[in-house]
Amino acid sequence: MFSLLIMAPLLSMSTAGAASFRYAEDQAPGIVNPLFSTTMGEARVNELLFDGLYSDSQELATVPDLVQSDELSEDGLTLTLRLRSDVSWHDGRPLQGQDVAFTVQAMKEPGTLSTEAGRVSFIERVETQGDSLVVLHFTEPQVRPQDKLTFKILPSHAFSSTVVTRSDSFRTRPLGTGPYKLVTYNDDNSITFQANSEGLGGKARIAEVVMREVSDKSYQAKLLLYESLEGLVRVLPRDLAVLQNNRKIELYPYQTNSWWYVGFNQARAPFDDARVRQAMSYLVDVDALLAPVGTGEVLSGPFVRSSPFYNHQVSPRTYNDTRAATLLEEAGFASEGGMWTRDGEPLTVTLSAHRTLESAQEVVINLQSQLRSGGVTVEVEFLDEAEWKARIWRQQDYDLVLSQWSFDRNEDVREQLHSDGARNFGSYSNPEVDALLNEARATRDPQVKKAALRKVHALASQDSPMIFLWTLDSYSAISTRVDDVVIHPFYFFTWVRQWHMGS
Amino acid sequence: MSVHLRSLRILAGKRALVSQVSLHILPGQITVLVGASGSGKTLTARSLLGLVHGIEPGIVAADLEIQDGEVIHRPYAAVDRERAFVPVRGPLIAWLPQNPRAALDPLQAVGAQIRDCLKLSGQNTGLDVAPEPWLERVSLAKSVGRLYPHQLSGGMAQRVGIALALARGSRFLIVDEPTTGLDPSLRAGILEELKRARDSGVGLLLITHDLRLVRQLGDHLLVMDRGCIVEDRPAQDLSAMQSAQAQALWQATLRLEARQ
Amino acid sequence: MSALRPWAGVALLLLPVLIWVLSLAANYDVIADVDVSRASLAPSVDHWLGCDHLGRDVLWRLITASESFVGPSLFACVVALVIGVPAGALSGWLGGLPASLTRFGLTTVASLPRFVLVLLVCAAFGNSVQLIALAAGVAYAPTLAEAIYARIQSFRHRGFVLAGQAHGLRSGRILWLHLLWVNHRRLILRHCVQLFAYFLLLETTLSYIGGLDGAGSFGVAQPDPSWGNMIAFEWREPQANIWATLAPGLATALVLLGATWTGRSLIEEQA
Amino acid sequence: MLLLWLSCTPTAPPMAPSPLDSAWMGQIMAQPQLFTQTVDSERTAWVALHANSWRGAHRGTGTPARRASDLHADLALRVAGLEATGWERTLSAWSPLPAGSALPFFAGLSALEAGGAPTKWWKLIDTDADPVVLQATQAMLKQPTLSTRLADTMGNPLLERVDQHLAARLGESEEWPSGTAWTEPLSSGEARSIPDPQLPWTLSVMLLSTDQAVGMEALLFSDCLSASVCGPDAMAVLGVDPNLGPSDNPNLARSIAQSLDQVLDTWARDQRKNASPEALGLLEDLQVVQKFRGQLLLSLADEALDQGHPKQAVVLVQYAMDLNAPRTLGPVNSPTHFAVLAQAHLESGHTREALDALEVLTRSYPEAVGADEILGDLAILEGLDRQGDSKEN
Repeated sequence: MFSLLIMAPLLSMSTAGAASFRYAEDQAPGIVNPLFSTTMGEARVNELLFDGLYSDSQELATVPDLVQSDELSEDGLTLTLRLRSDVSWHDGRPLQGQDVAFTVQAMKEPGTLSTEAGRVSFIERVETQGDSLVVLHFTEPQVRPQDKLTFKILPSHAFSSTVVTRSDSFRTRPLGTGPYKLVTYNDDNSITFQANSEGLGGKARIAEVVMREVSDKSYQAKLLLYESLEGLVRVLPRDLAVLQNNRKIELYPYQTNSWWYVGFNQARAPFDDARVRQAMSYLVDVDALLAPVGTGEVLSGPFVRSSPFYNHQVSPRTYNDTRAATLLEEAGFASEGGMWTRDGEPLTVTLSAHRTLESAQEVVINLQSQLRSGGVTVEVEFLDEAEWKARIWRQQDYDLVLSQWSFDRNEDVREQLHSDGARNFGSYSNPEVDALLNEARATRDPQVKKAALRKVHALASQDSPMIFLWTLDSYSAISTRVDDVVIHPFYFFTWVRQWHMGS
Repeated sequence: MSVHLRSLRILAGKRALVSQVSLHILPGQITVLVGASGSGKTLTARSLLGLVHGIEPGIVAADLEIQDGEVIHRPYAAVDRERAFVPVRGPLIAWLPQNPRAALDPLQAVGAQIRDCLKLSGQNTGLDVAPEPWLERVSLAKSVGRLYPHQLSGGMAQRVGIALALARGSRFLIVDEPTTGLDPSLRAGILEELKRARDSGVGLLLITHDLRLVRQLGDHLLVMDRGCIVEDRPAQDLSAMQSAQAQALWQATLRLEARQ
Repeated sequence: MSALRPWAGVALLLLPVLIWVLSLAANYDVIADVDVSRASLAPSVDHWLGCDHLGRDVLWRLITASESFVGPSLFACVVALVIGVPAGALSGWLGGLPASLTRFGLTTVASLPRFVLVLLVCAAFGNSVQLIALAAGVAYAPTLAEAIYARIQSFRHRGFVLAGQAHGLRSGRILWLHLLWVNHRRLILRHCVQLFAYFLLLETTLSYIGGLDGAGSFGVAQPDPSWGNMIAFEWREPQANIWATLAPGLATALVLLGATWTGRSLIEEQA
Repeated sequence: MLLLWLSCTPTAPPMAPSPLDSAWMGQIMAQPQLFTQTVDSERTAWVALHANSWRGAHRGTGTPARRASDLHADLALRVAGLEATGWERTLSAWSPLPAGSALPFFAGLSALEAGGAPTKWWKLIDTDADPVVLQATQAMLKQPTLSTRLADTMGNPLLERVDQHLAARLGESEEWPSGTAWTEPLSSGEARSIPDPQLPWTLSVMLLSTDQAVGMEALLFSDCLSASVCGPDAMAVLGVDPNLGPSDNPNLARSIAQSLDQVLDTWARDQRKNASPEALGLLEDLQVVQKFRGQLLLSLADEALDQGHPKQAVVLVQYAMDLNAPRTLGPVNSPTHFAVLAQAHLESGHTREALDALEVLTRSYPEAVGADEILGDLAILEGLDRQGDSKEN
């Protein structure tokens, strides 16, 4: 009854134009600015709006996108790029070399605090010659620098300085060269995009893309079934059976390199003590946490099981209350009436979870229950997007987080685990891990890299900067009205230009 | 102790409902206030208690004086009237309205209401708050205490009203039309109760339009007509009344009697 | 049947209160009861209503959920009484300017839909059951006050009031004891029953809506049980134990029915 | 559409019997006791075969064990193929190859097993490599064939290992090859561990049986309508055109899969109306339709791979899978599904996704570990110059 009431306005949107591709996100991106994207939802919108110098072909090879031709110097220290001359920004201004220079500089700029700064650290400086010639100077010799130049290019004329803030007005009026341009932010938090007729390779075949915010994932599947949507980015495990049996809907595997975790804020007592973190992970029965969420695989470290870096010699922690008790006692805790205390203070922690994280409620309740039985009191708070970014990312004001990381096929955990990683908001720091991560990045021997990262896996499992939970198989669901759909395994919309609406 | 009301004037707008009325109630005596309907007698009686609602500010001036012992002299004034009457209502003057049943709380048993009055009077604190003796004093069965007002007959209600006043321990009692609607035997019974009250030293102001009552138990007679006292005399020898209005009333009463 | 109805109503109304007492006395831990090996169990001897999809005992949660509305709704009643009764009684008794002012104030509150008022309070001051109860009490007070005002005003000049005054009863005593307690306690009780039912429905609705988004933004948030969030938590589960969804709904319906019957019987005897 | 409508109206003439009625499914629906008779003798093995748990099944005896053994042999061959591709691509992309490593030796062996030329790899062996590797390489260069046993192993562990494989394949030894990995020290102090590329090949030879089964025993749970009509042929008989077209068009694959679904749905609906309760129990418990459908689509995916249409193959395998247990081997998701999926992904350039499929196999089939490792190396190599991206949610 209530559900119908809530759905009524959502259903009414089914009358929108037939030629538009409407897809659902759990939460509309608050910021559309590639310098600051931290979520998959933002990455997907970036893909619609912006282009990189290079991008992936459907065979996942690096192919030129904004670049006409390139030439790597013999010493591997400079790459000369000639930009395509037929590309213009959504406002009609032509793409110029200074846009590339600006983008790199803005990402590198310490004042910008870009979450993507690591992506350009190998570029020493950018030189422009004329309108379309760009010379990139590298800090060290590169073999295939093109592979690293897939970040999105921003228009220099839309910014006043290379120091860009998160609140820059660009976030609501983004300007790109991508296949779609942002037309309106609608009242219902949806965003309408229109095909960019000046885009690379001509106008995209679907005239309009609409991103709709549907925070309740249960309704996402229903809206797709009622043809009020054309696509779901990620389907809940419990909806898979229904969608797989529906002939009007196709399922596409999507984004498999992702894992859930409970992260500790190691800058804060008591989680600065590895023994407390380990003890907590011994108090958690991950299988029991996973059971109500769906089918997935329990992990022992920061890689998914199919990753070459996954260390199969390390087994996932299993519930062991005696081990936990020993560790907590070593860390100075004592059990009083079944609850752990230190210096008279009970061990009470707050667990923060993102409001839209699917099935988070089940996990949180379950975790709260398990830790209560283990003698730890957990209070729970659900944060919305803005609070999350402020509290977790910027202020690092939290005890525990429940969240999920998604990786592209490189599964580079450096940003998460290196002591200077941009996504290391738990303040994890282990010099040995830092060294191994550096080695893994530097080496050109895959087996050395594999060995180094497998060791990182073992160390991370030992240090427990987070309780590694599981990976879930995820699928996108797209209406059969949309043809020639090919989904990029990470960025989703990379090949959206070729998608089209069938008859 | 006696009650003296002097120069009462009640206005509704510019019209005087009562003008220049003075009266006295003396202990152990029955003062009968007689008048046709609308002559202002009920209003006069209620003004003794400060219960003139709905037409205020209507009282222009009056002196209420209760003599003997605690002398209360209260010039009427619009301000603070309610509080001024607190010592008057109940301990000094009780009032039995015209329809005695309406004067009882419809949702409270009779006994409880008598008990309330007993508590109020302060004379029966502690254990002795049983309503039964008071019911018996007005010739009612003890069981009447358990009844609710709507279960009472008119006569019973009237007796309960008297019992309440007695229980309240008031020195003076204003009784408004006690016999209206009662058959002759009941009427006699009520009059008997009133006499007994008088005999116990209570001063009564009896309001009626029936001059026969004056003959039966009046000590002093006042006749009102159109807001004025037209006759003020002892209750003996009613045929000697001065005013034409009183005479007319008297003749009417005699005719009524003759017919009966 | 119609003779039994008032008693059945009272029994149904007292049931949650009894359950509440039971729940306060019992030592059920709502947080630690999760056991996924019991997920979605059907009713059995050990679990009379089975278990929800996290393996928590439905009956115990149903019982414990009484804590989320019985106490708060009684609190809401107290709030409504404390505000509504004096406001209605005094303005009815005094009339004139004080009555106009009080009634203006109350009408202003009453002009906002109650549900909206509660949501506004939640949005402004945070989401706790006590606060919702306070808001519900405040929101309900005008209704109660208006009802009392009308009655007091009509009783104000009845004979027994005058007689009482003539007997020297203080105004306060006539007003509070004779007018309110003796003559209108049923009316007040009926409004309390109505408010009790209203609050149950409000809390259930809010907790249901809060439960839907998984984050408990409104009403009682998991893991604390409420009949509303129990329904929201279970109904999307394809494999859910049907009782976990039905039982809280039925419980709500029964208590509301009890409130209706009780309320109606109070009206009938009033007349 | 009109036809469909007619078939639904009660006045329509009874439909012609579906070819499925005479196939193994139709037979067990018509005579459920036939199924019982067939599986009673070898119940455990049949159950294992049904659950696609071949390793368990082929330890038994009788037809189901032999069929499981054949399926396992086929799987091993597919894994061997993947591994060969992995070796070829990995070592081609690996530049510079680590000095002194035995990697080229194994790359050569892998190429030789796959019928390719090993010499280009063996020539890469440095003179400063481990003497054992050097000796083995030189010996193999002299006799670059795996059809006969080695003339002399010279006590060289690598040669002994090769000879052991050959002995097992030729039936001259009952001993199964151990399949242990070759290790050599890494610069970082860890050990480089090189899986034995010959293991899956040997397994495929050893496991292959000469199945003599006929009738129901041979066909039960297979993708065949009859002994001669299997896979894409069966689809054609059922009225679904299995023609994959000239280009690698995934949409065409989808529409083929959907028309197959229509045929099978219609049949299943008829069964539910007419079959005996016992037969219906079999239909549901054995997941007959899903299993047959999965097998047919899988054989078409194989066909697509043969035609060089890996995207179509990916679509077809995904249609064939039971997504409710996407990473579990079960009655619908057979090991072959994952092997074909891995190959299809690999051929469409999605090495990382191929690893997803392979990882499922490695849990139950250790001979896939080699392929998993070498393709893992390939995936790493492909990403060496890339920068990883990660996001929340």
